[in-house]
Amino acid sequence: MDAQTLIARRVALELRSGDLVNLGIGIPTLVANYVPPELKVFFQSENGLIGTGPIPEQGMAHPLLTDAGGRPISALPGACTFDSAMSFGLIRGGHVNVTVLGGLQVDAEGHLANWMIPGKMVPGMGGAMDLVTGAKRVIVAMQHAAKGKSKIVQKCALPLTSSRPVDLVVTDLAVIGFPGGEITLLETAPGVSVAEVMAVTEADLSIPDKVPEMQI
Amino acid sequence: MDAQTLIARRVALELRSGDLVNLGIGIPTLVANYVPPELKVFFQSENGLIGTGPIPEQGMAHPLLTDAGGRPISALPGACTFDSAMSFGLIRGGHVNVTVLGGLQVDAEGHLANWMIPGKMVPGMGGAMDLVTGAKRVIVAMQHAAKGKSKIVQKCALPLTSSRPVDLVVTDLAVIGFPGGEITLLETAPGVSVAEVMAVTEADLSIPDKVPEMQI
Amino acid sequence: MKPVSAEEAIAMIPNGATIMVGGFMGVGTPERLLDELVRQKKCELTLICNDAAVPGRGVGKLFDAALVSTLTASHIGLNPKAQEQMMAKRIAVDLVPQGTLVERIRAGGCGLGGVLTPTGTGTIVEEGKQQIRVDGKTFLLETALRSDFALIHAFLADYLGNLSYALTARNFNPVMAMAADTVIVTAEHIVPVGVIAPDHVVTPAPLVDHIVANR
Amino acid sequence: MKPVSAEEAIAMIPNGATIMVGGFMGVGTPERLLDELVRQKKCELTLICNDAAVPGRGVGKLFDAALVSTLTASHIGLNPKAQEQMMAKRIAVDLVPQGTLVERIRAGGCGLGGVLTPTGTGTIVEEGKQQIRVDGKTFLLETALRSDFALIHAFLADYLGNLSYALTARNFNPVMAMAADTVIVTAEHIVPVGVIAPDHVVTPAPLVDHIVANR
Repeated sequence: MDAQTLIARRVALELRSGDLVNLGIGIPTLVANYVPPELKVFFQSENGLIGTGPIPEQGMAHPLLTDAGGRPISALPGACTFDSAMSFGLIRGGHVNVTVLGGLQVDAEGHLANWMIPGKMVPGMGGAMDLVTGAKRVIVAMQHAAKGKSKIVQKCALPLTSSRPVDLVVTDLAVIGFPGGEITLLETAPGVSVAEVMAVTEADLSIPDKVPEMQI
Repeated sequence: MDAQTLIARRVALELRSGDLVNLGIGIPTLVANYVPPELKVFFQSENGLIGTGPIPEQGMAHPLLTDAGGRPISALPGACTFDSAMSFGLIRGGHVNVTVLGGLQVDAEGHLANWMIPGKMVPGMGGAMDLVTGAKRVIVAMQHAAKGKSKIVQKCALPLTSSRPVDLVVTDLAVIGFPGGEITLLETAPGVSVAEVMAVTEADLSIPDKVPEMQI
Repeated sequence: MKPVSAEEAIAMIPNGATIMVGGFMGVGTPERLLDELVRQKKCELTLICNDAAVPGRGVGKLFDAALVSTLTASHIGLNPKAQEQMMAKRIAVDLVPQGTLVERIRAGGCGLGGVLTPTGTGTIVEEGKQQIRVDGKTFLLETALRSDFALIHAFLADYLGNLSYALTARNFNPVMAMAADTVIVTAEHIVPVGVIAPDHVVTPAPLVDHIVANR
Repeated sequence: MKPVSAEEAIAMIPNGATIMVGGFMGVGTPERLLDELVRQKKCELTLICNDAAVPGRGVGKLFDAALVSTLTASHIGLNPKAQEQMMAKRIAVDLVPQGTLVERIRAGGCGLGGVLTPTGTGTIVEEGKQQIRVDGKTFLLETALRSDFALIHAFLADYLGNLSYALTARNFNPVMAMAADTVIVTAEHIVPVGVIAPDHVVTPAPLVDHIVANR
């Protein structure tokens, strides 16, 4: 299983029936593929849709039904559309149960940086700041390291997305949480040892006596 | 012509094609009856409708189509409905061109009191404070005096509806405006002299050299 | 979502709860839920709604049965019983401009810290409130409102919980459906999923906790 | 309301105007009005919109033609030309969280003094902004936004100016239609009055100033 699939499958286990879920671009988008069909999850696209379905078959797309990147999507029966004020009312009002977002850095306090690299990449925060600040539960889905550098850092060097800490980080090597406000290794990826995770993690991870392996 | 009809007919002359107009209860409601049909005025009912029509014929009412008092109304072709957030977004956002409201007192500064008599009548302000604060133009339609006491006063004794002054007052005796911030007699009712208006007006009215008679 | 009975739905509400009730002069109000509140004698309620309706209708029934201890509303002038109870200080009444009321509820539902409005400045409504200057203008800071329960009436509900409303029965229902911990809905018709077109849904299904079955 | 031509509509806009343009990554954007802005070379524009779309599409055309001097948006990462012009300081860019952006526009359209939001507190977004404490929590005061013109794209418009939108093409259009001095609309279909059911109108006719005829 490749890293992205592993992450997406592990994140999918966090979703519950009835949840309203917002998936960011990149790895988070893949999560939808691993939600079992008996789980009735509502997926929101922040451009104005709840009930997003799979990419439509060739010849069955509509130019006015798209995801937040402007690509054609489908709508499931029971879908609904709305304007951006409602979309972010849902996000900021705490009605989104889970948001899954990519990350550049997460630090020991759970702070996420995922929207700019000063002087280099300034795309804008889009909806990310609202999602991290407003969603009931924030899950970061990302590679554990990039170009050999840990993305789980002691303190974010990049500009923060929100002062509100995230709830869970799922990487290709580990699941990390913040019980009691302390950054903690909760699970390791299959075949990865605790020592291996610690070796590639900059933040001072708290390590419980027993760290189970991801069950996916 | 009775006093109420006179007032309503005079106010109707203030409306322009394309105006979005909100009429309060009482005399203001009558204004709709005197708008010539060639004038395309949009009437708003703040409970959630633009395009209010006349009281429906017997047997053609619907319990879910009512005015702000809960009484059946009709909707004209091209009518639209909305929630209370939109209704007051329209009112507070300056999208209502004219509101016509009843009054208990209007004072020399143009301040209106129309929503409570302390210790006696405390019905609540409903939408009145929003209308007076937010509408582009506020017209008060009321009797000049009640129980022999002038309702055009030097300073409102009753609690104000808004700190924003009204634009025009139309009574059974006069039309009063506030050019340059000064309370001014603009017109007299047919057959009423300037002296008669002054005699029943508590506020110090500014009287121009020439005061025309209402043309209705 | 499997519809529940009105009895079950109202049994969830404890005495002393804060409830928002949709409707405007009784139009668009979940009458069956109010009847059941009265039958189950849920009392000491803090009620947030547009108006007090009239005796025997809509939230008026709650005043008939003396179940309300605190009321936040914009207008109670057409319900003599509510007026009477206010004058006798048996209920505490907070009168709020209608636009401010709906916007405070919307703020509660949308995660905003309050509302900045010119409505009420220079009147008795400003008493005790923070005033905020923005670009040389003064605004009242009106706080956000939320409740334990919202009792909502829709025209159509589907079995997922999507709602649409009819004509002037929409009023406060959509904003209240966003501002309560638990949202309980009655509807004129409960329809299969997919019957309400996506563009015509006003309240998205995830906002709704319980749909009450029609008998 | 008699529809006008795109030429007439855009001729009303002076160089240097502030314009809001509906759409999200070019979906729900009035393409014909943007083409005409480019043809008439309206420049030094202050543009308020969700994103910079992509070159050749939606508001992307305005960056292709270098007509924008100031941009307020939530995301420009998918338009390399907009990025380039920002890095070269040929356009001033104010990046705003998307929910804050839509709420600021709504505040402008609804007569509110600004928005109190937790979004952005403790980040670089808070720089230079008033912070307001309400009930022990801190909120940023984000100011209301208005514009001289709003360029709106609807699915249906009737000849009075009532608008409805389709699917994800609704996005910023309804709030922008409330926040501009002059509102200019294109629609997929212009239909007779009464064709859009009252409950399905999203933007009421009195908000619309000009409908642009379909050719």
